[in-house]
Amino acid sequence: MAAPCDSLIEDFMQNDDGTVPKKLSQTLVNGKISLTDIIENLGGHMTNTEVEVRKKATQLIADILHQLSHSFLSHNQVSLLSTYLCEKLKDHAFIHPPALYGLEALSRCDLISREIIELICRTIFKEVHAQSLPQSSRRSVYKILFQFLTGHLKDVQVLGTDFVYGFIQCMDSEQDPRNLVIAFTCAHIIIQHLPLGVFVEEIFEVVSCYFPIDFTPPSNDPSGITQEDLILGLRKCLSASPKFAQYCLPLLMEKLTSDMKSAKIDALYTLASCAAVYGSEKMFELQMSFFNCIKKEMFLSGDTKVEEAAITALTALIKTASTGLTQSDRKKSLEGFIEDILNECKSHLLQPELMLMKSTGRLLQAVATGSADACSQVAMVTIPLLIESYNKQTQHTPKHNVIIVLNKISETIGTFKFGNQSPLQSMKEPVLCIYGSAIDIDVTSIQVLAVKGLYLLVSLHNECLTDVDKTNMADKCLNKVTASQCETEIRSECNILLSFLLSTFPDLIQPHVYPVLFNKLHNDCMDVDDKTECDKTVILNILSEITSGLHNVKIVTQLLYKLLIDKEYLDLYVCITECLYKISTRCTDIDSVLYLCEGVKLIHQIITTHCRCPRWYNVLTNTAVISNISSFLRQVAAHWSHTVVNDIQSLYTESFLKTVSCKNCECCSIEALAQFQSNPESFCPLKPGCDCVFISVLSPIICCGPAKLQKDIPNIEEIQKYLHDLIFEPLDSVPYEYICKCVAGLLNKQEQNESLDTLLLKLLDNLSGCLCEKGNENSCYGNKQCVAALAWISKALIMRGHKLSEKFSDLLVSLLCHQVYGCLAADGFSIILTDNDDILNKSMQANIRMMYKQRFFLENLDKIVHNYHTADSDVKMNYLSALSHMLKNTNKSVILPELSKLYPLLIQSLLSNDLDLQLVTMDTLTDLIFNASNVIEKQLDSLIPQLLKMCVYKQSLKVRVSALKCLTQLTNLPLHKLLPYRNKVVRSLVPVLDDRKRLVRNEAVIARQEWILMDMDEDK
Amino acid sequence: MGDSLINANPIIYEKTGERVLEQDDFDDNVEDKIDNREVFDLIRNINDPEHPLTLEDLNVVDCDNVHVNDDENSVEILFTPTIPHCSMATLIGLSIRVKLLRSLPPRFKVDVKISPGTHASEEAVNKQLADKERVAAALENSHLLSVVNQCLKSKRSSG
Amino acid sequence: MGTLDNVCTLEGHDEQVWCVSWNPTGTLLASCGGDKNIRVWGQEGDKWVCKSVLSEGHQRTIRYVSWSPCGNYLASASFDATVCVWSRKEGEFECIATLEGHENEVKAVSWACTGNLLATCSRDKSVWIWEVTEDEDYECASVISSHTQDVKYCTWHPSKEILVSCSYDDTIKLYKEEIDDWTCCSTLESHDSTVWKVAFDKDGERLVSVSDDKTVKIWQEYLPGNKEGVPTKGKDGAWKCVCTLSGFHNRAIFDVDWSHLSGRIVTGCGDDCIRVFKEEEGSDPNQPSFSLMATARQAHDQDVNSVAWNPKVSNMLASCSDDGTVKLWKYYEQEY
Amino acid sequence: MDEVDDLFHDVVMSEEIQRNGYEEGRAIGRNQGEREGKRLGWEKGSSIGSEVGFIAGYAASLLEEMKGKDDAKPRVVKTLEKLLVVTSEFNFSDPQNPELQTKLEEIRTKFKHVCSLLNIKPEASKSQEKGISF
Repeated sequence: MAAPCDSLIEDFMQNDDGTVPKKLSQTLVNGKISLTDIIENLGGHMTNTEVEVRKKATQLIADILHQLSHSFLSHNQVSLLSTYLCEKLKDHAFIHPPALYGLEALSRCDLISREIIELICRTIFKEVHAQSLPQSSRRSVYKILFQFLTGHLKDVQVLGTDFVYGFIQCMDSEQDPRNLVIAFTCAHIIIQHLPLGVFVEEIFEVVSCYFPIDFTPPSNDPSGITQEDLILGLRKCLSASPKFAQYCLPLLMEKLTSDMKSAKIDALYTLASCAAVYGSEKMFELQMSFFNCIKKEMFLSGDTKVEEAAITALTALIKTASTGLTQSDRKKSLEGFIEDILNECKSHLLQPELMLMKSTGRLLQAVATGSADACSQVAMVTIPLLIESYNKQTQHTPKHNVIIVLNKISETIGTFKFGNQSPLQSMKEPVLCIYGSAIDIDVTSIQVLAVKGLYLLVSLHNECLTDVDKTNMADKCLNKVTASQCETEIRSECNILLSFLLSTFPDLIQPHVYPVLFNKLHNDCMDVDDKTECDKTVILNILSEITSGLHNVKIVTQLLYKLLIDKEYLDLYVCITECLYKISTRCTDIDSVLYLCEGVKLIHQIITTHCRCPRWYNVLTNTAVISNISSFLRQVAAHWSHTVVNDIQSLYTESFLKTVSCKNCECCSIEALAQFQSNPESFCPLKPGCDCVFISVLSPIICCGPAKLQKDIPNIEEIQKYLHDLIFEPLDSVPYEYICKCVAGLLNKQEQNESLDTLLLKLLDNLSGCLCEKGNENSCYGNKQCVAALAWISKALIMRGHKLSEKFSDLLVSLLCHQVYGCLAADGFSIILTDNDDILNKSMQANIRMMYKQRFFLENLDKIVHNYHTADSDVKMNYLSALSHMLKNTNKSVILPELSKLYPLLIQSLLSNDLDLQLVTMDTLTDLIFNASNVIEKQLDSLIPQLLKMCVYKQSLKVRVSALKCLTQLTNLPLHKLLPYRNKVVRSLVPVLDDRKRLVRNEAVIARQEWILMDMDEDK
Repeated sequence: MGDSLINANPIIYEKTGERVLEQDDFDDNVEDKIDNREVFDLIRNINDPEHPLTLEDLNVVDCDNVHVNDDENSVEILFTPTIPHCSMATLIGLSIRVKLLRSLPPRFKVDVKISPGTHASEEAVNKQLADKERVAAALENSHLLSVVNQCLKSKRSSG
Repeated sequence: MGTLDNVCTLEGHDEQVWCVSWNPTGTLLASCGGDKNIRVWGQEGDKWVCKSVLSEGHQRTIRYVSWSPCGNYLASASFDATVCVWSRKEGEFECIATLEGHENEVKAVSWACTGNLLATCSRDKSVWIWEVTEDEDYECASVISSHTQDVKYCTWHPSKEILVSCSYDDTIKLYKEEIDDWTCCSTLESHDSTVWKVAFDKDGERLVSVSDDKTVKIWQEYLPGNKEGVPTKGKDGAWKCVCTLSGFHNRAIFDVDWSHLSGRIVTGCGDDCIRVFKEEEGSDPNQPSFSLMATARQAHDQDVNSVAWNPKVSNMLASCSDDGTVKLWKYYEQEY
Repeated sequence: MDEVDDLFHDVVMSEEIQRNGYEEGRAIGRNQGEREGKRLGWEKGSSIGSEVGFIAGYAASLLEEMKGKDDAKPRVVKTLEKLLVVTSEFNFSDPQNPELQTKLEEIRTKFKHVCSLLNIKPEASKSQEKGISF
């Protein structure tokens, strides 16, 4: 048995064959040999006088151990090997690396005993001089310790301060980020769970010396360690124990006053996390001085990042200050603190016209966010001040600023639960009347703020407002929104408030709102000449905005249904249907859907009865109306349930298949009817005309429901068959698209089985039949449309990842080289890849496979690129535009790897004289520059001149603009790549500054500025 | 920085909204003349040398004090230092000049002046800003240039 | 009336061109500017071409170049606070000396008629006079700070060792050597703003000056005991402004040159125009009147920074501009 | 009748009060101004003093050296002597003297001249490039 083993070992020792450890470990695992065999066979080498040999032997053991699972070794084996390797640590330092590597493997074993752990730790601390080891071995050390700290904390704790001291020795002056990440985690655990004894300061020193961390990872660095990782690791350590407070806080204070932006930010966030741990006593002394630094940053830095950090820190300070145990020390630490802060701020609040007002607002919000106590204290003091300075002010801007701050405060109050002593209680009157008066100042921004403020007030937990207050609000808003010259911004704010009131206090508010609005809808005597009154479309719009919640929906929909069948309101049809649709988007619960189903039935009735009446017909065929109706139907269909579905569906399918004869309508004269160019007797779908209306309402009904209900749709087979035939009939483009969508919608959800496959194959045959026949190329008007059908069907299948989908898409790709169909096929790609909001999407419960777009892109890219190169010049365009559609709709991360092969085509597209193509290409380039700089860098020689050419491209300002945008993007590339082109670009842009179009000039200015300033030293 | 501020708490003013785009702006066949507003938009977001604010926030520049005549290739800017002894006046003026130097077609003759009666050493500043030789030399002084560039670097439009 | 015809446009400078200067024989034209290069242009056949480019030597804009009377040396003044002296041996230029001492931008350099004195002036408000020692070494003979501001330009009297300078302080000053030191012997005040340039007429009895105040002024020297009875002090003459041409220029006037052959005055102006003036026949020398003979509108696309009459071809003229070009012009006067 | 009197009396009084207030303010302002002025003057004066002092000393010692050597450039010696003359003429005792500024300028100029002749960079030209003047 031993034979293979020792020969293998020799292999390793003599002509170090890397596969040996694996082989040996396998033989070990399947029990052919035992560990002892190996050790014996190695024995000679282990005791060899040559250090080199001993090292190798140890290496072999280590490698083998790393091959084994952590449950393989027995308790004894672990102990034996550990002791052995520990011995090796006493041997020549040369042997340390393999020995440690071995121990690293052992440290992972399940059956490792306390004694062994202790032994390993002590030996390492005693024998190993970490600083003199190579990075990988230092890493092993940390790994071992980490293993013990996480897996066997109890056993480590026994070692007490010895372990702490040992660790400090190891970690001291570690430089490699890869190691630091582990070291920090160890340190964190140690600080939290081991007795630091006399070593508090030492261990603090050993970690804090890295603060603040400034590390930029080398490009293409495999370890993938970021500055962020290190910062967070370190921060954890510094904030691990209150014991650090006395050392850490001064350090932070010092960094806060430094000029390095990154240092400041880091210090602020660290302060935040430390405060939480250190507790109020520890923070008490310094909190005011910290506040002063923070204040300075917020008032003067003007840098959003720094300000965010400052806010976080401040809030944390307050939070901590609020955690004092007893009432008395809370008073001491918190109230005093806030008092001082408020004193600092008062003067600013009383001068709202000055710069510091807004910053002060942000600062106070940060304070108030700290805790409920803080919040109420701040509110108590500031709100009266704000009220005072609001009433003092006559100018708009200061008033505006006051309200901003006021809103911030109330917003913060809203985040706490105050029971019934809300800080606003006592002051609600004056506050309300500030908002009340502000609403009537005719400056949009102020009004908007005021309404927002009111919203904040009512939305507070147990807000202390009386019913009168609320109804007054409602009335005020209503007056605003119904006023004809109301700013849209204000109107939408008011609507939000109204809809909140309506849904929260329906019984109280309804009587104040709906009757008013309904009246305005009904009274006929409203007209253009009356300026104060807004017209009915606006009213409907408001209704659609504010109506939600079962109760309200019921009332409003009932009214709307009335309006729908009342021919007096035909001129409002667009708005009515839109209103209906908008409301439906807020109804998902069964009951409200039930109300809406009424509407669905109603619409069917209207269409079938009236689509032969000239007046109604004009309305019903209005594209806006159609799309509103079908959107409405979709909404309902998407949420309806078994109980209602079938009979409604059958209503539609029936009348779609069967020839319905419609009643004579009573609304217009016989003459009018006679003049109406269509056969009034029978209603037969899909002859051009109202039938296009019908298909467009049919598809929501049958395509948008849950997939599982799909097969139960009455007459579904017939319908499908009918539609499939229609695909090959020459129809107007509009109904044809509806049909394609409908077909696609069905195929996408149809359950998978042979019948589906056969159905598809048949479709494929027919399509390729009518598309691939040579010869009569201009005779095939109908066939042209089939390309679209093909695209839609492919889409349906690709989405669900159907196995036959590729056949269809291949057919599409093959058409790209076709003289006539080529460009249509290219458009097909955009059909496949652009999302539709009326079909085949999530909310219509379509059958969508993850990342189908990416898959489609990858599956077809090579074909397209390849065919492009072989295709005749006159059809090359088609490939480019197909490509452009793919690029437009595919997520960049997928494109990047392919970029190198794409690039030539991209440049070709830039050179082409197809506008859209050039535009798409430049957009793509623009974000590629961001994501794939390394590829772009190599291409600057061809890219930059071309872009510069397009900056002066007479025909279209769009091209000029996006070319300039592209140039601007380029400045994100590494400086040294750009400098060679800089002068050329900066100079070539001078004439563009005088472009005849302003939009172009603006972009030119930006681009030129970026290229001039690009070597400006950014402060990191 | 904050400690050495000459005027730590200046008045801030409402920003004028973004220019509203009209149909013509997108029409290739219509020529858009360079007008007051366009030039104002070039300089409004220049940063004040000592506050995290733009010249517009501080009302140092405003649209009514920008006079452009596209046909006669002339641009005149009057700016108003925050305080009559503002030691930054020359620097602000220089920043405006440089910004326009880089952003306007060279055919324009640009005059940047302090609005009459708003600064102690108005004439001296104006004379220096009008001296193109001095300006040219200033732009070759790396220290001064970086200070100016700091002012021209586009920052968040404060609010 | 006269006309100015643009005979050719010389392109090559990458940035604005600040100065053009003819060599004494009028065969070579030197130009310099923002691109830190000096270009020397000459005629090949009937075409003007760039003979050589002097690119080493200065770190910043070169503001002014000037040929020595013998035509073998070229001096260049730069914003980098230094002056370089280039010697020309069979068409090749070589920098043989760098004069340091000014604290900042040097604005101009000029050789005295004898060729062994050199004057420089700078924003540091001082004018320096350098002496050329026999071993081609340059030694500072005097530093004069009598201007209170940026000194824009200095030049020598055509035949005497008298120096004139003009400044941002709105004044013109003349200097000469008295008891072995150089001192300011008269100060000419009349302009309302920066005086950009002055030029002597051919025998040095008159000066023409141009200014940021958009005017051209003619100055006349009156020697002691002059018959007009203009008061003088000591043995120095008194300079008096005898004519002011205003209303002709729309922006600052940056350069002026007084032809020593034809007596015509040419100006280069910030309004992109070049203008030629002529003293009217038989106008009273104590109140001469000058008439505008020709205006080249849009002579350049941007400010005209410098104009120079060719010293040998009486109607030839060179100009340069912020637009980066150098142009050659022919000036014709037709009788009528 | 007295009422009227009182009335006038009040007016008079109010004027008086105003005047007193004005005087007081003025007095305070004055001696504050004086203190500041003194301080400023003292600083300026001392810095000028030390500058001139330095230059004078420098020139004197150089001159001694030169006198020793026989290859000394005559021009250098001459300029140094001139420099010494102007420094000696500089009137420290009378700060009101309008000549002072021009004298100072002259000294500095001559000093530059010397530096140039001896190829020394006068430390004046060091501080260039900093600051925002142009």
